[in-house]
Amino acid sequence: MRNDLDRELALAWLRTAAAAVERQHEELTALDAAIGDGDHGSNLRRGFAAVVAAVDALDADATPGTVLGKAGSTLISKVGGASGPLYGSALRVAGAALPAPTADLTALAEALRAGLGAVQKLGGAAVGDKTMIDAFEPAVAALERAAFDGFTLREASALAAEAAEAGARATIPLQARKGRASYLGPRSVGHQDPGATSTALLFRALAEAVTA
Amino acid sequence: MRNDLDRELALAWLRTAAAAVERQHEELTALDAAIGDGDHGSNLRRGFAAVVAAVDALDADATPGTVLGKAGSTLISKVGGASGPLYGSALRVAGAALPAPTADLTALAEALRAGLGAVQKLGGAAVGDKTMIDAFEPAVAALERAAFDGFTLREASALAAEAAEAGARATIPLQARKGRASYLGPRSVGHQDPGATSTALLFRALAEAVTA
Amino acid sequence: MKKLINTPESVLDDALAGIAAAHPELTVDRENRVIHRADAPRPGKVTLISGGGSGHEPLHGGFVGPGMLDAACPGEVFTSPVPDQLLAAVRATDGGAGVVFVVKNYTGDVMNFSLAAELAAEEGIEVRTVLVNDDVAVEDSTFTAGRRGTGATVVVEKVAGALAERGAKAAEVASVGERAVAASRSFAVALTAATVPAAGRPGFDLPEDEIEVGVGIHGEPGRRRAPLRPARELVAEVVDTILADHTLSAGDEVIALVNGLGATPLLELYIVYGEVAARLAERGLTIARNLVGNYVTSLDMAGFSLTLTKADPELLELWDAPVHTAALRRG
Amino acid sequence: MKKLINTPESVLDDALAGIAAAHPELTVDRENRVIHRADAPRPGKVTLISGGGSGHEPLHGGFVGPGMLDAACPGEVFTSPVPDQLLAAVRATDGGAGVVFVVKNYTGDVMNFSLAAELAAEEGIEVRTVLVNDDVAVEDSTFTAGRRGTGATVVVEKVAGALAERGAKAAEVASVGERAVAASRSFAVALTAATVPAAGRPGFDLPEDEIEVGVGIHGEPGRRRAPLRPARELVAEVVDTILADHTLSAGDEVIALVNGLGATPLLELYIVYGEVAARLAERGLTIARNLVGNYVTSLDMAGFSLTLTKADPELLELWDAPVHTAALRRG
Ligand SMILES: Nc1ncnc2c1ncn2[C@@H]1O[C@H](COP(=O)(O)OP(=O)(O)O)[C@@H](O)[C@H]1O
Ligand SMILES: Nc1ncnc2c1ncn2[C@@H]1O[C@H](COP(=O)(O)OP(=O)(O)O)[C@@H](O)[C@H]1O
Ligand SMILES: [Mg+2]
Ligand SMILES: [Mg+2]
Ligand SMILES: [Mg+2]
Ligand SMILES: [Mg+2]
Repeated sequence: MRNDLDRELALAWLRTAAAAVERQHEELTALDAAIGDGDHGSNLRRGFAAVVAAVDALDADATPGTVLGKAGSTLISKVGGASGPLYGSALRVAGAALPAPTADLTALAEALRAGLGAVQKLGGAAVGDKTMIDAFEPAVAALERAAFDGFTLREASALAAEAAEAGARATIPLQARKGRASYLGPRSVGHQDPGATSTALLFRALAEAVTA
Repeated sequence: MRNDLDRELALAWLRTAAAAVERQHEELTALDAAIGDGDHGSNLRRGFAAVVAAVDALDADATPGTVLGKAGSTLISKVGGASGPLYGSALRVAGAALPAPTADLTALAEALRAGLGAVQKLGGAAVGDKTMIDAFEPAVAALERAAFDGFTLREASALAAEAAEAGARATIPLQARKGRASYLGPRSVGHQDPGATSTALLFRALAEAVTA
Repeated sequence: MKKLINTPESVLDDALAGIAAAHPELTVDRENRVIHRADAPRPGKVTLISGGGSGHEPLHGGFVGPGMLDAACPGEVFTSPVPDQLLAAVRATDGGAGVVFVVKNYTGDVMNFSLAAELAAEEGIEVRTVLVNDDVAVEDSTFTAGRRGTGATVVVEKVAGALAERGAKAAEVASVGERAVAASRSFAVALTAATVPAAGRPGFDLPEDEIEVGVGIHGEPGRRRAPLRPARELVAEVVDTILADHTLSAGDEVIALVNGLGATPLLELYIVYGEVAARLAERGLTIARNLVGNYVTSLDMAGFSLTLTKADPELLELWDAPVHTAALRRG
Repeated sequence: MKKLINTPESVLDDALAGIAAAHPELTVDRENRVIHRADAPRPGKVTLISGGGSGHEPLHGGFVGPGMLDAACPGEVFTSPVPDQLLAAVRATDGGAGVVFVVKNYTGDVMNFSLAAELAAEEGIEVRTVLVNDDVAVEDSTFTAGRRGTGATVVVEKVAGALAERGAKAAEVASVGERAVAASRSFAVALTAATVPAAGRPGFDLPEDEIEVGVGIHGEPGRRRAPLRPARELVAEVVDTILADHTLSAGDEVIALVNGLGATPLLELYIVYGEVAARLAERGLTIARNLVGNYVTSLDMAGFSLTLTKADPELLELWDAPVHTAALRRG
């Protein structure tokens, strides 16, 4: 088990994420059908299949940042919709912040904070708007706290996954203010946001990859 | 109770028929939906509503032939489809054969035989083709037999109605060879022909009008 | 039943009101239920008239205009027009050069148009009739009412209309129409049933995984029920069924019409067209011209029909001729 | 799910194959998923490009051609196109006079088009964007992603395309597009839900006697559920909702688009149009131009949308200008 993010862990994270998306795309699509347009699962499925192919083709000396950056640009060019540019930019910006062959927990948390910043800049959403931000923000905050408290990457990523999952669940009672769900007004209440759900899935994939 | 067809009985027949169509149009349409195009009930409903209005507007000295003829031309100009020209021509030709103020059973049977002939000429169908002919022919034959045997109009029209109803039921096992139902080939078997069913309804209306 | 209507009884009148409002370039005689060119009658021009039950829009009203029909007579839903209506159309558009009726082969249509032709003859107007019977799903035998008229009607109205526009004689117009009929075959597949407004429920029940093969355009079930399959396989069956009945050989050119039955999205029709093109290419046939869209519909039925017309230089030239109607415009 | 498709994954590629086969007058770059005019690039002409998720056909591919779009980029079903795809369209059609994007206002579309504009800028190509947001069902506030772009897109593409065809400058083309947006409002009602192929089931359940009022074009439910009513009453609500948000007064002229959402027969759309015309006449408004048909669809959704664009002489003149595309032709 590793305590740093290296190329291998970055690859394992993306592969684990792709497998989880493949397993759960129908569930994500069903969530999106309820308050969006019913494509979130297929969007991410198409995207992560392309991501796995793209990062597999990278050189053996790629940095974790290169791997994540490649994943990001692949998502941007393959997914479309809202989630493609958002997740794509997040990973691209996070990747750009990880130039070294390995990154410790603090560096990872910083990079993901930068990625979250890219999502916020592009989409203009804040916590509570019922978007992926509602899972992303608490997950990054959990990583930062864990780094500050000296936790291991394993502990930190597990805490981040839990925080993301709690954040996703917490979108249920919210009324959406961004994205398609906002068109529904009060009718968006009572449904879990698909993007927040997939964000939780991505942080859970990180925790699993770290443990594996 | 009358033993001759006069203007009043002709009017009563058409009004009784119109009321029966109004009551049973959904059933006729359902039969037509099964093996045709689902409009037979609404076709006749529209047609007989117009017939009642048209014959009501006739002069008080109209002959029964004028009444039936007017009903026939009204059906032709209001119904469309197969049943409009067929029923319309039948009544027009039958009407033309009834120039006198009253007609006895023999004259009525002859007029309806002529009307049946018009249907056969226009549509080219024979008994057993699963059309209105399968009810029309036995009904006319029953009238003719009854006239020959010296029955009353009341008895004769009841026999004709029964014969028409039996003829309509007998279309169930047949495979259609004319009209839309023929498109279904063997799949037309097992359904009662809508036109034969409405023919039975028209002869039942005659029997009821005679009795009333 | 879910429909954008006022009442089942007023469907045709309400639609005619909308057509009249939407198309100032047409004259809509709502009383007689005739849609005709505003510039009718055109002296010396053969008059091309068609009509049939409503529920097949844009057929026939959408094809009234320069280069195609002079008049269309819409009947009640799935019910042929009545003779009076057709006679009113003849009177409104007859330019003294003769009248040609385009009639889809259904018992009711044939009878009503022929009664109308008799009435016109009594007024001294000679009417010729082109009978369209392109649907290979129906066996053309004494055991049926003959083949139904379906998608080929558009081809017939287009080429006959183009020839009439050029001042051809009535016999020539009728004859090119008959040639188009003889050169055309169609076949249709339904994914769902149609609901006639007055009936209020679908004409047949179809399970989620089944289709009707060989349907007509009046909501009647087809020749048989079959499992739903990928577009490629469905198209293969449709193409092969048509070709088995067509006098087409490798190297021939066709006009291909992939027609939606009313509730099928254009996205799917293009998928179907792609498969049709691929299958015909395998058979060595070239699609010289095509139409993809809703042209001869069956109310809210989902599904498609394919019409293949064997092309020749004259038919292609008439097909390409200018036309200005609500549903077909070029030139 | 009953659809004429091969697999849910191949819907877009298979449809593009069909579009390529059906329209030799267009170039279909199946690799990059770009449909563009075969005569592109046209030096000196401003390039008008649009795109969006598939499932809205004929939008946008059906509007590519002289007088309208230079290129269209179809995304996956209900998913905006990706920046690379849009950049490929820019590269294929840029004639050196500037590029104008027509973008329907959805978060995904806005982001992908703006990323593409950045990429184009890096290549020295300046891109202007016209954002279409005509749907009054959505409150235009900070509590939403803003109004959706729906039926008005056709109007914007038509008038901007006509102006671009005449050699206007990019700023002028974008500005007339923006004017058309500002002059347009739309509202839609759904009778049934749409089924996204990859999802396999309808986006929402709707009882036989209920409709969704204020839907968009992506299968999402509307603002509220309501009982099904006669067309006249539904249209009254739709017209009144639009007028309440529109700067129209008695005597004004409008362009009216009665648009089918995919599974609604033309017969019903004409009934709706007749009611729209009557309602607007009551309000003293004149319909100067109209379209009735399937233009901006939502897969197999039954229902309609109404778009009213306040007309002025310039917009009408551009509306009437010649256009030669698969879905709109005149002149
Ligand atoms: N402005 C935004 N900021 C952050 N996240 C957003 C924004 N808009 C949408 N999202 C996220 O994107 C998700 C939808 O993604 P997806 O379905 O793939 O795209 P689309 O909405 O274009 O169909 C939403 O559930 C939400 O979490
Ligand atoms: N050639 C024919 N001869 C006699 N009756 C016929 C013929 N064709 C059809 N019919 C009768 O017409 C009936 C259908 O009438 P209708 O539904 O009103 O007309 P359409 O078939 O045009 O919709 C059939 O049930 C049949 O009894
Ligand atoms: Mg979505
Ligand atoms: Mg019928
Ligand atoms: Mg009928
Ligand atoms: Mg989407």
